[in-house]
Amino acid sequence: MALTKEQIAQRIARELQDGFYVNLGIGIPTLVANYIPEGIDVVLQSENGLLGMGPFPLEGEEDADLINAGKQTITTIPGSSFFDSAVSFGMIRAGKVDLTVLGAMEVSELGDIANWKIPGKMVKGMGGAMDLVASARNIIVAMMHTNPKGQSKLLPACTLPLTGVKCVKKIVSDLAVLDILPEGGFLLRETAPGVSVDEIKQKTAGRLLVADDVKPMEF
Amino acid sequence: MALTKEQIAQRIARELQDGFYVNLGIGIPTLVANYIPEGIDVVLQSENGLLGMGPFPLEGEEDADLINAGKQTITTIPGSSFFDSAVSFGMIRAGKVDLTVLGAMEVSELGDIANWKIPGKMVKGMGGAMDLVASARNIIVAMMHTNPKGQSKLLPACTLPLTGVKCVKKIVSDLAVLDILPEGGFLLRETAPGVSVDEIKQKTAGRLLVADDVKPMEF
Amino acid sequence: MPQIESTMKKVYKDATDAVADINDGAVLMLGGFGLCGIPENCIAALVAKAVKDLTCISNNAGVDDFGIGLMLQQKQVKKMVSSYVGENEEFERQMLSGELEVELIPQGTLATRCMAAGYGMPAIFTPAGIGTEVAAGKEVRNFKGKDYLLEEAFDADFAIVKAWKGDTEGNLIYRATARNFNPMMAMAGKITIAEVEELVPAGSLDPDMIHTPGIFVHRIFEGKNYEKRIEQRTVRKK
Amino acid sequence: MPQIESTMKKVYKDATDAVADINDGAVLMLGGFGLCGIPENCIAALVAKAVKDLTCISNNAGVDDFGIGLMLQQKQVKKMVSSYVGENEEFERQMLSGELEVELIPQGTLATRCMAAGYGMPAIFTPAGIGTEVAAGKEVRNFKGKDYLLEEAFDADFAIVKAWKGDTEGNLIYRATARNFNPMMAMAGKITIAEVEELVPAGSLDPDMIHTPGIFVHRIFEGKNYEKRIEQRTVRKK
Repeated sequence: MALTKEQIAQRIARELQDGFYVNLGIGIPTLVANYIPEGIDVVLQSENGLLGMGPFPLEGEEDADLINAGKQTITTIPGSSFFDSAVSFGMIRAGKVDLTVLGAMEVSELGDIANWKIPGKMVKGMGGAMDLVASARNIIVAMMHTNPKGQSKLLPACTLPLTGVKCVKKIVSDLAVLDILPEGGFLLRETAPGVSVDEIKQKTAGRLLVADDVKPMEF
Repeated sequence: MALTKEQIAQRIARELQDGFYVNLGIGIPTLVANYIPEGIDVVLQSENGLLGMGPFPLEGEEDADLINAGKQTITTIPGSSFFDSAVSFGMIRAGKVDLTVLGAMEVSELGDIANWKIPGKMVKGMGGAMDLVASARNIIVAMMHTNPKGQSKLLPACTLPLTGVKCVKKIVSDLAVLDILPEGGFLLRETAPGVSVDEIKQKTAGRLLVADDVKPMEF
Repeated sequence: MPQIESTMKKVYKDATDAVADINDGAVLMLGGFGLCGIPENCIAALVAKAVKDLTCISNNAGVDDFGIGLMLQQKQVKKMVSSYVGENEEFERQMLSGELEVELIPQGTLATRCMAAGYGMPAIFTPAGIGTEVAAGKEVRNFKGKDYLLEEAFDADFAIVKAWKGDTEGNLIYRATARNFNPMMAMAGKITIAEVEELVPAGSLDPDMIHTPGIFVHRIFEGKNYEKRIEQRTVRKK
Repeated sequence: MPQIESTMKKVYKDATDAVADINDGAVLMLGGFGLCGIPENCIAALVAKAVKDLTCISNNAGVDDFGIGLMLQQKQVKKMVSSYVGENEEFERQMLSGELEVELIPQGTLATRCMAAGYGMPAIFTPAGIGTEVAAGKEVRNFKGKDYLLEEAFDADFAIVKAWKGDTEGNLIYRATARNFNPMMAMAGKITIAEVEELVPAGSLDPDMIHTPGIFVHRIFEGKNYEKRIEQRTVRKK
């Protein structure tokens, strides 16, 4: 059975390592913060100028000066720091952020990603996504394996305007966990509970390889 | 009679305008701070990271963390700010400093300046001088007109390794105030008390023009 | 050295006074991220002044009835240079009709092109946008095996920023994530106008804790009636 | 989102502990301007460790018996990259004898090449040195009528900085002009070691007032016995 968005977030949270600085994009990636494993300390970076993002504020304690990159009211934690947008993208560009999690419309078997623009639709802008994908040392994409029409979003090459090239290292979709190989290709490592390798093969348009030790996802 | 170093500083101080941000180099330029005219407010920039440099501290009140670019203990004034060296040279490079005063070994009639290196002698380094001369909007050089052997230091072209090219706008020497013309040449504007135009002509190796309204210096 | 008491003449009465010489066709930088840390007073004054054909460099374009959205409603903006322009119907209408020119720039590139201007650097290199349509027509250069785009510093006539506290010398302190683009823009403006929630005498702020040194700020005034609207009010229960 | 209590494992016992893996041939950045804001404890530990063939990127080279001068006395430095190396006889002797390689760089270029590394920018443009021997062999590029040199970001193995206060997350606050090169170097190190006069628990420092966010700092310890020697004691009479 395909994962829920919450479950995708939960599975991604297992990739967190103690001491990681992590940037979580809008949407499913934001949910990852809800599943940080016991004993793992991570610091969340918000690219609008905060390290050490805390939970949403209690009702009545919202602070208009304190928001995240999704413009939501948030809080700080002990050890937080504020800085300007240039420093924020400086730390991103210099590879100081250990892990970036973001959503995608399409990912190619080379690790290209498209997630900002659909021709013919109102374009809202790339925000910080292009900076993040161009510089992050480690990018995990959280996405649905197929679009609502059932067409694969894991492609030989992206059809939509790109956000970045050869940058995605791992995908956690509602059906599978896949690595993207340095030489290209989706390597199937884990299947969602009750989802067969065959189903994933069928729903992956790009070149799919199956790991020798492919196994069901654990949470 | 040739000016003393104090008098050179005093004459340069008359170039200060209200609201100026000023960087004063080591040596004679530092003395300019002693002669800031009544009613003129300037803010002194020290390139090691301070705007609003105050006087030397009272005895016993020295602070090892608070020095100027000459490594002297100093103080702050109300409105001072500290910043890092990158911001400091950022404001210099972006032309935010209104006036830079520095010493020179040689200046050419094109406005080139040499003040950091004598071949064959121990080279201590250029410090911030190259950054300052390359970026300052307005540079006044405080210098002796001749070297101890009586040879002119205002030359057709510098003989020493350059600090910067086509940057000096004005010279206040012990003998004269001279502008450097955009097309090249020293334009004599003021003579030191008791110093003749002829003496200045004789002691200026570079092309010298005499202003129609050349006059004795005022202090 | 004598005691130097500087009293720079930077303090303006209000926003109307501070933006008085911003004329049609000006290129403006406007601080803020979303509606957080935006110069509310100056935007209101620019709307009242009805200045037109503005180019606005700002990470976002406000919402329909707040922030830069207020200037869009009055059709004062010729061109927006932003990274994200989501929540604004009038913006969308003007863009689709061709009334409004829009240049979308990666957020880090936007920040760094402001920074470059403030630091007197004519251009910077960034990998953001390599291999995408953002790279079209731009110089690509490889350093140590990685490709970078050459991106030029912005050149704005006025930078308009919002700070929390400021002093009469123009020193600024920002609060929380309302800092965002304000410090780089403050450094980058040929003329920088700062509105602050609290204007204090020189000497009131700790020199170690100043985010923007006064040399970068040409005009400062104490703003009033800050609405500080929240775009996405998200809370948790006790 | 749950409350996240981060307790990063960055706190080291002392300088000896923090520099334990700095080996012969390492490229170091060392903060400070003159003797102001230098990492005294780490320098002492490097002298005790007798590590050799170091490349030191530091604005100055200390004096004969303090600062980097102590490492020079022990002939631990292969190359100095500095803007000004005045007050040091042993330095002069080693340089003239050819034992010590010296690269002199304009101070702003030095600062900005550190900054570039911290911001992930491979190179920057600066007009400093145009038309001088500093420009030899370097690319010159004209932007809007002005010439600039292309200068590459530094690439240091370790950045060693000194701050006033720091917390267990690695956040740093500097004091007065002891800030100088420390913040850029802290951002630039592949491994950044910070010594602080006072180490406090995370949460003790105001998040608005942090000069170096902890993400840039890998190791931190509370230094001891700071001498803070004054190079030019200048005073005025009451």
